[in-house]
Amino acid sequence: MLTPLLEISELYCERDERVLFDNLSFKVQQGEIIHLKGCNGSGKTSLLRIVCGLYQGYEGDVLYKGQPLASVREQFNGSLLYLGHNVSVKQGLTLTENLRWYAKIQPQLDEALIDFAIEQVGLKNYADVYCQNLSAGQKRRVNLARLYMHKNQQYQHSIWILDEPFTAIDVDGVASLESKILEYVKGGGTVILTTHQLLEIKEGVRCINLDD
Amino acid sequence: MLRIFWAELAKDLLLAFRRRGDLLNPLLFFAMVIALFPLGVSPAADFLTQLAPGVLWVCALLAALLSLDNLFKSDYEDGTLEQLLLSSESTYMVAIAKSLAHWLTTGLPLTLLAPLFAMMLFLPTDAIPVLVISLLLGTPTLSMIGAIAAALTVGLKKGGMLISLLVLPLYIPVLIFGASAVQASVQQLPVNAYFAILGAMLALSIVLAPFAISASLRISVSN
Amino acid sequence: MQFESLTQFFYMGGHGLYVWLSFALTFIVLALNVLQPWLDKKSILVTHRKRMQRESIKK
Amino acid sequence: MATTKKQIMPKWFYLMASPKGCYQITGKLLPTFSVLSILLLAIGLVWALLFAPQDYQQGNSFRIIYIHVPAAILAQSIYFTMAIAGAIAIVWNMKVADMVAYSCAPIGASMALIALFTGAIWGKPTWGTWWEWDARLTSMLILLFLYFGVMALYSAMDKPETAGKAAAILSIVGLVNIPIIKYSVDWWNTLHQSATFKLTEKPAMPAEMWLPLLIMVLGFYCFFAVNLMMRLRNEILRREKRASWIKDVIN
Repeated sequence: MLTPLLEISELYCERDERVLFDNLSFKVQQGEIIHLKGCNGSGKTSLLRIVCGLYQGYEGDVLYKGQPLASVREQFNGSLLYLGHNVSVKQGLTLTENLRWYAKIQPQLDEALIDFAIEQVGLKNYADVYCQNLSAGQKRRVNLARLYMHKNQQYQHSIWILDEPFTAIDVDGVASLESKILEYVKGGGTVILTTHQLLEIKEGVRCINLDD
Repeated sequence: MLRIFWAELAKDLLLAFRRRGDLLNPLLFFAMVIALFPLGVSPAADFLTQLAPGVLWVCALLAALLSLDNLFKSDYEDGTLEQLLLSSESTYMVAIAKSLAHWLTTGLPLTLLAPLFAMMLFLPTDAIPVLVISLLLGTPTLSMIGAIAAALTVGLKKGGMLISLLVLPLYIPVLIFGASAVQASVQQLPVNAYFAILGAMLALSIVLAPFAISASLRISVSN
Repeated sequence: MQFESLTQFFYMGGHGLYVWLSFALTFIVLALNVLQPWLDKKSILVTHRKRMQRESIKK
Repeated sequence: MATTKKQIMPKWFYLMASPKGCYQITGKLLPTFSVLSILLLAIGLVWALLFAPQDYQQGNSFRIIYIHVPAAILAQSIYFTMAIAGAIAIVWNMKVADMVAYSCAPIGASMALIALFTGAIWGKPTWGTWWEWDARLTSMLILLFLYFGVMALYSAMDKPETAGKAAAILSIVGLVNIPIIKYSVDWWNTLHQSATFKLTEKPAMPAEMWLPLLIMVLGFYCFFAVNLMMRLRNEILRREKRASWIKDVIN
């Protein structure tokens, strides 16, 4: 069988005197949707940050296409979109400026798709508003807009790591995001996400429960 | 590679421009501390002339130092720093871009204002160009070195005081050669050697500091 | 032997104060350097024992 | 990654690299070095204070050299050790090296402190002032500041792993700067001619003067080794609390 896109093996991680995972191992194949479940504080976010290579306080291996993450960081980063807890938008910049900046620092994003993305997340009328004037949910959606800017032909081997993508988003927002995720996965993309709501999407979804 | 450099530089400068008010603070600090010396020590012209090179350099150094704290803070707090580290482009360039932005918004204005305060401290006019050049060569080095400390302390609640503690010993060579250059020109001595050394230190810091900065940023984010 | 008598030894040709002061300070600093980790080790062991007791109770 | 390293370094290196192995080895070495350091320091002390001849210029105050110089040497070489250990800790992300660096900082700081104290005290009879902005003392003062910076950074961060890495980077940056600092301070010193006559700069010391000095230096090095091992073992105990072998140590 082909080498998995991502492989987490014998992961051990403790934070402030608590063991989060002890020898946690799982593989992620291309085109899968991994749904991390677990109660608050079960280490979902920490796991996502470890997989991204943002958090280093762990033991064990994270392999991307069979290579340790540190050794293929550039290639991995080039195929990764991470949506963290932070809104990750600059208050002092307008919505469009924020997205243009993202398109510049993350080559897998397409600058031409900015307007389309803004429309998709339903912020059409806010394109030139400073982000400090947006609501929490709207800021969240600015960050989500990056998903709609992902270059279409480059879904292969690429990964979305989404930490609670559905929080502070209204119903139709959720629907459109889910359909986007579905399209992405159909195109060969891979998604790892955490969420407390149950997904509409069923096929290709694998749940991993961190509680047990 | 350069793409992220320009993007980051443009972003920081734009943000700085939108909060113009903050740009004044280091300059005002510079001015006030300069004013303290005649008040605190003595307004005698010949005495101030003697004092001027050191005082001007120390004040410029402190002013640059105080603005370091915010160099990475906001990016760290709103999460854009994570996104920068997750870019496939080189973090090295990000480090240089941020330090350069810091210099353009603090070191350069200070350098341009320095002649004014030099006058107030009775620095001989023919020494003023030397002062400006020495600051031009020296302050970027301060920004590069300072960025390392800023990156190391960005994750901490109360990094402010700590930064000065970490960075001041490293500033000493720049201070010595910068101030000595001005001193030398006051005494009508050749200054090229000083400029050469300041230039060398600048080159060294530009080449090496970004490695330390990007490594520090990864560590701070991982905290 | 450089000194005829003990008093001379302590007097150090007028430099006694400086010599003895510096040697004393050095000794103090070195002693503290040994003492601190020594005490540290004791406290670490105590805390570990406490922790293990707690964990054994849990099980 | 470990597999790729295996070929590069000798076997003992990996034994030392594992906290457990390191703890055991240092446990074996500790007694020997303790005895050695006590012996050397005792001999050196007696020799320096009783038998070494006094200096024709400085008289008996010259005997301060027998602690000032070793402390100064140690302060510098400990910083070097710390930075190298830090570099290893970062490049190979090796726990023990990180702990070594951490344990070096306070020892080095106290050595720098001793060097400064003794230098100042020595200054009184030779220069007539407690403090002279002499190049050596000044760069030693800056070195002390560098140590304080590293220690402050350690204590400011709550997670030992992160703190270790951060302080390691700082110490490496410091190491790169030390030569520059030294050079600049020397130059600054010659610029403002202050101390006409430098401490410890002697024309060809006779053997009965430098032999005890040599012994003292060796003694100080052994003391450093002992102290480092003590602190290192503590650090291992503190951080490896989850490891199974720790339980045997505790009981």
